[in-house]
Amino acid sequence: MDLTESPEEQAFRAEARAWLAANKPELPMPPGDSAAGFGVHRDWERTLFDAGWAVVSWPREYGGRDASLWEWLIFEEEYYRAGLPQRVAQNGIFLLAPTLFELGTQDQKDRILRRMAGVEDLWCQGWSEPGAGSDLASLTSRAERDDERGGWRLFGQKTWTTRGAFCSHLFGLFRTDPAAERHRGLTYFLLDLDQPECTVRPVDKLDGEAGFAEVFLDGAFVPDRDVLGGVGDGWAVAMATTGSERGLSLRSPGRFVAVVDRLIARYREQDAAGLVEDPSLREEVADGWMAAQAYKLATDVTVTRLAEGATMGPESSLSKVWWSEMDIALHETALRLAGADSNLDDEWARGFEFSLSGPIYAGTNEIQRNVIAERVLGLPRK
Amino acid sequence: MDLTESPEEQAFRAEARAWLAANKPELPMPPGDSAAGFGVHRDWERTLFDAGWAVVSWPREYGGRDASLWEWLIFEEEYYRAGLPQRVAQNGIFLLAPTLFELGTQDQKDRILRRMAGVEDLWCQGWSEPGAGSDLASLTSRAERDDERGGWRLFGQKTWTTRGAFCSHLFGLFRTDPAAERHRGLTYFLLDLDQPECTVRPVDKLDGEAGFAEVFLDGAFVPDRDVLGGVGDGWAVAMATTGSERGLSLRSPGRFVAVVDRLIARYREQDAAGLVEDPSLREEVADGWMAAQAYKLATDVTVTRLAEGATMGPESSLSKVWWSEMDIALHETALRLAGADSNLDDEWARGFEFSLSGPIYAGTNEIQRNVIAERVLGLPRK
Amino acid sequence: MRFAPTDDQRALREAVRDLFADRCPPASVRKAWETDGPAFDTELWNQLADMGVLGLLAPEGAGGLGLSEVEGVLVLEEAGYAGLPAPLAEHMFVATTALAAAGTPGSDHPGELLAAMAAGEQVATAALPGAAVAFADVADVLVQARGGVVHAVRLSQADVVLRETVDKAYRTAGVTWHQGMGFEASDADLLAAHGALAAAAQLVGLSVRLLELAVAHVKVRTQFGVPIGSQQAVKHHLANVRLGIEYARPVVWRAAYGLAHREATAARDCSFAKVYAGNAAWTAAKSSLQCHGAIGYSAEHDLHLFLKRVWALDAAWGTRAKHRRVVADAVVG
Amino acid sequence: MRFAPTDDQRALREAVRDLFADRCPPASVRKAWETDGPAFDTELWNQLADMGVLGLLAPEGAGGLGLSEVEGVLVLEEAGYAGLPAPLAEHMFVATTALAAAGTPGSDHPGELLAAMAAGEQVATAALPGAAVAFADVADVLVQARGGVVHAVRLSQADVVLRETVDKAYRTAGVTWHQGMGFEASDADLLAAHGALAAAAQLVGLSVRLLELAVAHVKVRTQFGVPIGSQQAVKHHLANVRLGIEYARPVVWRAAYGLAHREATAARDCSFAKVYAGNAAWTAAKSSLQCHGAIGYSAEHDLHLFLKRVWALDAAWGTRAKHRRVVADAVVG
Repeated sequence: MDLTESPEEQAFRAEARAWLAANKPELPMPPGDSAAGFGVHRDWERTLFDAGWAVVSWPREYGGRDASLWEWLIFEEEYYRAGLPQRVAQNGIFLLAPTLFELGTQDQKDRILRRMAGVEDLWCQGWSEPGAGSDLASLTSRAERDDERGGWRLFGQKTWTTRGAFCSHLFGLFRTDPAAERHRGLTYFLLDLDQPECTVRPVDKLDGEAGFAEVFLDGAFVPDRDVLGGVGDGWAVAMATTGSERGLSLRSPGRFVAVVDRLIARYREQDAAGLVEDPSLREEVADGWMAAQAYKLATDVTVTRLAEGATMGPESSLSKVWWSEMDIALHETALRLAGADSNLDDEWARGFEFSLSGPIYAGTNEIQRNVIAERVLGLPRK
Repeated sequence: MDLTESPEEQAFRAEARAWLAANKPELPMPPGDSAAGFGVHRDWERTLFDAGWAVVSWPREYGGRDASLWEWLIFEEEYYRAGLPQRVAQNGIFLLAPTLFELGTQDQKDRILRRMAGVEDLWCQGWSEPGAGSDLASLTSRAERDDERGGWRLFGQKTWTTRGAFCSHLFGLFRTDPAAERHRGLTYFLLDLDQPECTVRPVDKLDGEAGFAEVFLDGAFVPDRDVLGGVGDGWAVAMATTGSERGLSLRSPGRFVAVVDRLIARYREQDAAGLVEDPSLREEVADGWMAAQAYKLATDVTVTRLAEGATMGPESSLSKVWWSEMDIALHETALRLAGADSNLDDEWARGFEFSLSGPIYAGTNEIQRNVIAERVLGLPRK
Repeated sequence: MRFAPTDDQRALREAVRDLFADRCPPASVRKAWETDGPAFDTELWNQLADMGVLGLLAPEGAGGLGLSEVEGVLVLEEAGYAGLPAPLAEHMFVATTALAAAGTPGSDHPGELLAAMAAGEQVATAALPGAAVAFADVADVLVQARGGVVHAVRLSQADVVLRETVDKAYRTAGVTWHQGMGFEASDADLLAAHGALAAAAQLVGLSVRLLELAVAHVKVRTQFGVPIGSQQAVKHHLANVRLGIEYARPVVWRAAYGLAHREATAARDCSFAKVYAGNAAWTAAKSSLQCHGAIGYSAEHDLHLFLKRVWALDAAWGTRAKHRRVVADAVVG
Repeated sequence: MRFAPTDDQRALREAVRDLFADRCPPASVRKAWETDGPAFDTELWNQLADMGVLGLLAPEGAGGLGLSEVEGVLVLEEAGYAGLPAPLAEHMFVATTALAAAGTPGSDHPGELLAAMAAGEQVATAALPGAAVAFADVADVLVQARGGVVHAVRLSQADVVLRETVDKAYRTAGVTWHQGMGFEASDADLLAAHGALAAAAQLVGLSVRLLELAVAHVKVRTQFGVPIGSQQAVKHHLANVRLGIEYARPVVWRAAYGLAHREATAARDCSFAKVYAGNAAWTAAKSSLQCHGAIGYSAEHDLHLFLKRVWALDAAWGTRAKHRRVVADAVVG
C-alpha cells in the first residue's frame, strides 16, 4: 500500500487547482437542464476543453492529456471542490466515449471524440422507451435497411433522454433484425438529430426543468459508418457503456466529498448562529462525511485493480447503489438542518430532487441489488 | 369513538390487578424453555387457572369468564404490567384453541379445552418439517389409515417444535392422501405424545435453552375422534390457526407496553447515575414508546372491527411484521443503553435473542410482506 | 370502548371525498401550480361552506356545526388525499379552534369572525409564532398565538413577502404585522397542537394517495414480461408503505380524540401523530416514486404534486425532530 | 498511489487463513464454549508464534517481524473470519504496539516482555481503562494505559472476576490491580485506537464469514420448489451485506495505514473503522440469521458462534455511538 501522491500527481493537482481557481465562471451557475442555463454550461465546458481540462484521461489527440486514472480522480476532486457543477457533456464523455475507445473505428474516433469533448456536438443516450426501462432488452424501436443511401432508417420513440432537448446527437439501441427477440438483433447507432425525421419533445423533470426529452424517430437516417460495433451486436456493445454508467466515471468521489464539505460548512454556520434545532444532526453530518470517505476509499481500491489490468465487473453495481443512496442521505441531512425552511426551493432542495433520481436511472437499485446477488454472490437467477 | 372504559371494564381491571399483585410468583421466573424453569411456569399457570384468569375470554364451562375482547386486552395489559412472562401454555390456548372453538366437535372441546387451560395437557405445534418451513404445503409427514383400531398412524419428522420437549400433546398437519400434492390431502391431527412411537429430541435455541424439539413419529396412533375438521381438510383448518399466530392473540399490546415501561425505567435509572453515554438514546427510548403505543392503538381499531363482527383477514400480517420488528428495536435500544456491557448475558440480552426469532417464526416477515402486498394491496402473485 | 368513526362520521368523510374527487382532481392542483399569483377556487370554497365543512368545528352559535377534532381529522385526511391547494386545515381546524377557545364570552369574543369564517366570507390561515405563513396570498386573516394571546390579523394590513417554495400549490410567506385583534387564549399551546395534528392528518391522506398511485402503476407496468408489481422488491416497498399508514392513522385519530376531550396528554399525542404521519408519508413518497421509476420523476405525472405536499407539510408546524423531542420530554423525561 | 495488499501481504493472509481453516474450525470455537473454565489451544498458539504471527508487529530486536498495522489487520480479518477464541488481537496488535511505543529505549523498555510475547511464552491481553478485560482467564499479562503510562500487569497478581457474557468463547472479566510494570507512553490514545481497529478488522472478517454461511445456505435450501436464494427479498438482504463489507474493509485498511504512518488523523480513522465495521457486521449477523430461518436460530448450527462474536466485538473497545461522536468531533467540530 502506498497512499502518497507522487510528485507528478501533486504537481498535477496544483496545476488543476490553480487553473480552476483562475478560470471558473461565476457560481452558482444556472441549472444546466434549463434552456437558459444550458448555454452557460456549454461555454464553460468549452473553456475547459480549450485549456485541456475537459477530458484529462483521454489521449492528447482527442483533447485530453493522457492522464492516469489517479490523475483523473484528482482532477475530479479539484473540479468539485471548486464548487463546479456536473458536466452537460457527461453522457457523451463518460458513457459513449468509453465504448468508442473500446469498440469504435478509427474514423469514428477521429470524427466524434474531439467534437464531443469540445462540446461542439452534444450527445444524449437513447436507450429507454415507453415500454422498456429496467427491461432494456424489450425495446421495440427499429432500424430499416436503406441500401440506396448506404445506411439505416430509424423508427420509434426513445424517452427519459437526459438533456435530449439540448443535444445534437443521440447514441442508442435499435432493433435491426425484426425477427430476433430481446438481446438479439439489436444494433448500436450514432445518430445526428438535426434531421426533419427527428422530433424532440422536452419533458419537465420533477424539479421543473426540461431535463428529459422524448425523441420521436420517423425514418431518421444513419449512415453505415455510424454503426458502433457490428450490426446485430448492439447488446454487447451497450453493456460496455452500462458498466461506465453505474460505476466509476459517472460519479467520481470528488463530487460527494465536495457535497459533504458544503454540508459541514452549512452545519457550522447554523451552529454558530445557534440555529441547529436538532443536536443529533452533528453526528448525522459526520455520517455523511464517513459515507463519502468510504466511497472514496473503495474507489481507490477499485482504481488500483483497474490500474493493474483488471476490468470493471458486476462490482459496479455496488458503487451505483452506494453513491445513489448516499446522495439522498446527504441531501436529507441538509433538509433536516434547514428544518422549517426545508421546503424552500434552494440549491439543497434542487440537489435533493436530483438525488431522488439516482436509485432509478442507469438501472434501478432493485435491479442492481439483483446483479450483486446473482453476479457477485452467485445466487441463482430464478 | 369512545375511548373510555366502562365501569364494568374498570372493575375488571381493578380485580385483575389486585389478584395478580397478591398472587404472582417470585420474579423473575427461570426461563420457561429450560427444564428447571418449565415446572415453575406450569405451577404458576395452574394457579392462574384455578382462580379463573388463565383464559378470561373463554366460556366459563372451559375455565374462562366469558370476558369480552376488550377485557382480554385489559387482562393482558395487567398481566405484563405485573412483570409476568409469556405463557408456556400459549401454543395451546392461543393457537389450537381458536381452531377448536371454530371447528372442533363438542366432544373434542369437552375433552381438550379445560385440560389445556389448566396445564394438565401441554400442546405444541407440529407444522414445520426439515423440508417445509415457509413453504408449509410441501410437508411430507404422513398418516396411514388403521381401520382395525379406528384411526390413523403417523409417520415422519416435525421440527422447530417450540417447547416440544416439555409438551404432552401435539397438533399438526399430516398427509392422509399420498397421491395429493401441496395443500390437498392434508389432515389436522391431535396427537398424544405419550406413546413409544413418538420420540422427542430437544434442540437448543440460540440462547442456549432447550426451547425447540424435533419430534420423530414412527406409527404413533391417533383415534378418529382426534381428527380436527374433516379428513383432507387440514389446510383450511390450519389456516384458521395461522391468523391467530400472526395476529392479535399471540402478541397482545400489553406485552410491549410493559417492555417499554421497563426500558424507560432503565433509561431513567442510568440517566440519574450519569451513565447514559449517548444522549440520542433518550429519543430512541421515546421511539420505543411510540411504537408500542401505535401498536396498541392499531390493535384497538382491529378489536373494534372484530367486536362488530368482522373477521381477521390478511391484515394480521401487518401486525406480525410490526410487533416482531418493534420487539427487536426495543431490545436494541436496551443494548445500546447498556453500551460496553451490552454483551452481558442478562435479561435484556435474552430478550434480544428471543426477539430475533420474531421475523422468522409464524411465517417469515418476507412472506408476511408478500401477503400484505398480494392480499391487502392486490398486487399480482407472480 | 370503540375506536372507529361512527356512521355519521363516515358519511361526512365520504361526502367530502366525493366533493374533492369531483372538484379537486389533480388537474386543479396543477392549476394552482401554474397560476402566477394567488390561486384559489372560490367556488369549491363556497361549496365547503355550504356543506358546513368550513364551520365544522365552529360553535353552533357562530353558524358552525360544533363538531370535534375527530370529525376534523377525517376531513383533513381527505384534503391531504386530494392535495387540496387551499387553507382548509388552517381555517377550519387551527384558526377556528384557537378563536373558539379564546376571549371572554360576551365581551371580546371573536364570534363575529368565526361566523364569517364558517360562512366562507372570510378566509383564515394560521401559523406558529415567527414561522412562515401558508396561503398568506389567498387568506384574509392570519390567526397566530403570541405570548398567551391569540391574534387575528388582517393580512391586507400586514407585510407579506412570498417565498419560493418547492410545492407551488402550498406557498408560504414571511408575514410581519404590528396590530391585530387580540383575544386571551385559554391555552397557548392549543394552536400549535392543532397545527401539528392538522398536518399529520393530511400527511396520512397523502400517504394513502401515494400508495394508491403506486399500486395502480405497478399492476399495469410490465417489464421482463410480468407486471413489476409481481416483483418481490416492489411488493415489499409497498407493503412497508401500507404498514406506515396502518400504524399512523390510529395515532392521528387518538390525538384528535384527546383534543376533543381536553386530555392533559393531547399536545404530546399531537406531536406523536406528526412524527408518525411524517414518517409514513416520506416512506410513501420515496417508495411510490421508486416504484414509478422515471415516469414518476416527470413533472407531467401527477405523482410529484403529492410528493411535494408531503415535503411541505412535513416541514410545517414543527419538524419531526422537534416533535420527537416533545414526546421524549413527556414520556422519558 | 496503490491501495491494495502487496503480494507478500496476500501470502501472509493466505497462510493465516489456511492455518485457521485447519486448526480453528467451528468445532474448535464450540469447544471453547463448552469448556468450563479457561479454554486455550496452546498448540495453535505455538504455531502462530512459529509463523511469526504473534510477533508480527514486535520490533525485530525483540524477535518480532517488525511489520505494520496493515499486515496486522489482514491477519485479524482472518481471526474474525475463524471466530478464533484466543486473544490474538489483544496480544499481537494492541499490547505489542502499546509496549513497543512505550518506555525509554535502553532503560525501562519492555523489550524482554515483548520478546516473550513474540515467542508465545507470555500471553498478553489488553483493555481500555476501567473496561472489562477479554481473555483475562487465559492471559498472563494485561496491558492497559492509565494517565499517560502503559502498564503491564501480571494477571496472577490481580483480582479477576469473570463475567457471564453472551459469547462464551469471548469471556470478559472485571480486573482490579494495584501494581504493574509502568512504561511511559508516547501517545496515551494509541492503545485505544489500536483496540478499536483490531475489533473492526475482526468484525469485517466476521461479516465475510456470516455472508458466506448465508450464501451457502440459500443456494441449497429449497422452498416453494426453488432455492430460497432465488427470491428477491433474500437477494437484497445479502446484497446489502455485501455492500456493507465493500465499504467497510477499505476503511479498516486506511486506518491501519494511518497508524503505520503515524498520521495525525489515525485515531479518527480507527473510530471511523469501528463504526463502519460494526454496522457491516450487525447487518451481516441479522440478515444471515434471517436468511437461515429457524435452523440458524438453533444452537446446533454454527451461525450463532459468529453472530455472538459480532455482539461481543461491537461492544468492545468503545461502542459505535462513542466512535461516531469521535468522528463528529474531528470532522464537524
